[in-house]
Amino acid sequence: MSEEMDMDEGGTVKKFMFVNRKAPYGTIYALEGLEVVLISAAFDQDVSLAFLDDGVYELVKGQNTKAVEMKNFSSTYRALEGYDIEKLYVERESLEARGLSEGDLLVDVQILSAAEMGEMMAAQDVVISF
Amino acid sequence: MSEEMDMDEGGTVKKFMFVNRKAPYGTIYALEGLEVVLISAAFDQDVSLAFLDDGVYELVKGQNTKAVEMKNFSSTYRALEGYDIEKLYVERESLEARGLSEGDLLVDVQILSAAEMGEMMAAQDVVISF
Amino acid sequence: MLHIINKSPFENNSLLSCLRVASAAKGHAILFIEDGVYGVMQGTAVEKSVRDAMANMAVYALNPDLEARGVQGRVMDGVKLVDYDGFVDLVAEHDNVQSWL
Amino acid sequence: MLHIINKSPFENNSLLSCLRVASAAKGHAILFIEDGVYGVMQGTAVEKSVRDAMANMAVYALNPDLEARGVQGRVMDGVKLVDYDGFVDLVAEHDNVQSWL
Amino acid sequence: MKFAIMINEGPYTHQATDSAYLFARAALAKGHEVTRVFFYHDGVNNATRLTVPPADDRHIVNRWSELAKAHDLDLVVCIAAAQRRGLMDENEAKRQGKDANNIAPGFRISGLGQLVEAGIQSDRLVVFGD
Amino acid sequence: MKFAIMINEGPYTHQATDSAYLFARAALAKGHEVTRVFFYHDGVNNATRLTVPPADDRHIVNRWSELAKAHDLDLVVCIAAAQRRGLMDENEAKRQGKDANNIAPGFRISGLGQLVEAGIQSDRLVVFGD
Repeated sequence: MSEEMDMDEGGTVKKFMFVNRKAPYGTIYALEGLEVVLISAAFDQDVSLAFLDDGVYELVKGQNTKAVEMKNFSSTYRALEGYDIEKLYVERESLEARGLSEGDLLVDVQILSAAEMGEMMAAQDVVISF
Repeated sequence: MSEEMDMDEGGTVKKFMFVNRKAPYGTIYALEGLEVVLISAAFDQDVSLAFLDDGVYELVKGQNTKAVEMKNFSSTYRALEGYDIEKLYVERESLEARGLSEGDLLVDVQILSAAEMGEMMAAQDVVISF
Repeated sequence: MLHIINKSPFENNSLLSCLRVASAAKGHAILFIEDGVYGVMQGTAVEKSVRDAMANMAVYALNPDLEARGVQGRVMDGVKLVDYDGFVDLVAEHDNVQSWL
Repeated sequence: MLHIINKSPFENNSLLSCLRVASAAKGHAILFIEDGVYGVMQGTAVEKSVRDAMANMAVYALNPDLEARGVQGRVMDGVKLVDYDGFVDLVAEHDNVQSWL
Repeated sequence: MKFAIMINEGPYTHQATDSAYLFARAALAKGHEVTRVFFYHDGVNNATRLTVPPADDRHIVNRWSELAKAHDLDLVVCIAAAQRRGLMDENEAKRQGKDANNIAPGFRISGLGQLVEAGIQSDRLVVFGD
Repeated sequence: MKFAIMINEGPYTHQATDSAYLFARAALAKGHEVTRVFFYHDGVNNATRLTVPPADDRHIVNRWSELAKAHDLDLVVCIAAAQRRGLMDENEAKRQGKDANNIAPGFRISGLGQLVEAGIQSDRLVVFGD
């Protein structure tokens, strides 16, 4: 049912931010959120992803879902670059509270302070959270 | 479809505790939890209810759901006595963190400390949470 | 920017995360709805955090949700109450909206 | 009594509530499953609370959930890892079970 | 002004769909346009015609259908989320070889692109979820 | 030992039903008895035969049906919770005047008393939810 719309919106380019604040696997929000992100790539908008709170766990290396018998979708974050989705922002305070650092993450990200994250959000046209 | 079971279980009486930790209206857990409690009254078991964390909000007086167009089920807590469900335990720490006191509640309850609540839980045969 | 908080701050971290991110700068507002409205009550463990944030942020709460929960008489000073009409106006007046789910 | 925690302690208050209620007395154990397993990682903001509770409580975590989340190498000392078989055994060994939903 | 609405939770379980409905109704009454309501995650469960809520409670699904009819609203149910959860229209049931379908009047099933499109074409996108 | 299981969340959305399934399978493999699996709240959504999950993912509903068949499990769906959410079997559809039904093989619809009964008749009741 991939009746995608006409991609030409008269050249409108909006700033879309997808806000990820939930851990993977415990609930489906991270997985289904990623599905929206991938679709958004087809619309030639200015797309960014924010990871804060438990959303930073989505990016942790070494996920292995064999024993829980669920689909491991963590490699999809690595594929985002191929869709020209390269603005991945991670909040520093969220990493620190969880004992994580940039080296624990499976993709290159830009680390922002809480205040910088707030400015980034305020500069968006559309903020979608899951 | 009220094919209720045979109520006579050879005289088995178990201690059932229903644990309420969620606020009313934002989610349905409090309302559907109460429906289980009412049914349990038919089984002649030793039933008690624990209210802690946001579950204490279920018992706050003066709920008026007219403008949200939802069903106000708070009066059902008052009806529990008629079902011989009289053991209602509320944790003191949960009330205090929310700026509430016993006088704000719409039914008579027994106030327990956190440690007393823990002992009460440990003494149960079946603990059902929502 | 309008931030919408719909979860109790005693159960969930979304209010404190929102304040951490948004309260440092001017221009952010918060609207409390659904179970989020417990965050604007007087005398609670989170009252000080919300009061501090009010130095920079406008704070609103959805009155129908306060009434449903029986807490409309316990709202902190300085919190502006709105109904669904006012909710619509707040969304229209701010350039963008974020729900802290 | 076995307490089951299935929510991240950074998002939700259920772990701290469980510890408040259950950690004062002997005889309580905790099993961390699903997103709850983030509660047994080293170096986090909740590590001290969990470590303090371990004075009185046995602490277990479901290894399949740790592995799914890539955090099985970061578990605090003293936490015992179990698989689903071990989960079943824990339920059988304790007189009753409470899930902190 | 043009509003788009995203709903992430199912009926009765979470207040999200109630809040979204009352918001949409108020926006329409004030003369705003609601360009699309997009149902995602468990939000797709709002689109089943098989609910039978208690007689003294609101009928969430019918309420959406009626609002859609009165205001020619576009109620879009995400196909991928719907497939995971067992929501389908007649065409989709045929395609999948299923013997039943359950979509209520006024809802249509389509792709995730419809959400991104709604974000582009509306002045504001408001997310209601958990 | 006799275990009863309660499941409060729907398939894919929350890990609760995955955990419950893997727990039940492990208990059966160890020679324990699973006296009943009771689906409540959004858990009733596990009982629809209309799901079509992605081909590379687990099929949660079928997995329950198959486990029930292999071990003669009693999978009970709460009637009140099912009515609110649009789950019904053929009899219930007739009674309610609905033109479709959606219950999967191996599940049966019954009253809340079945949960209390399961608590009385089993040695342990384990709740999986959100």
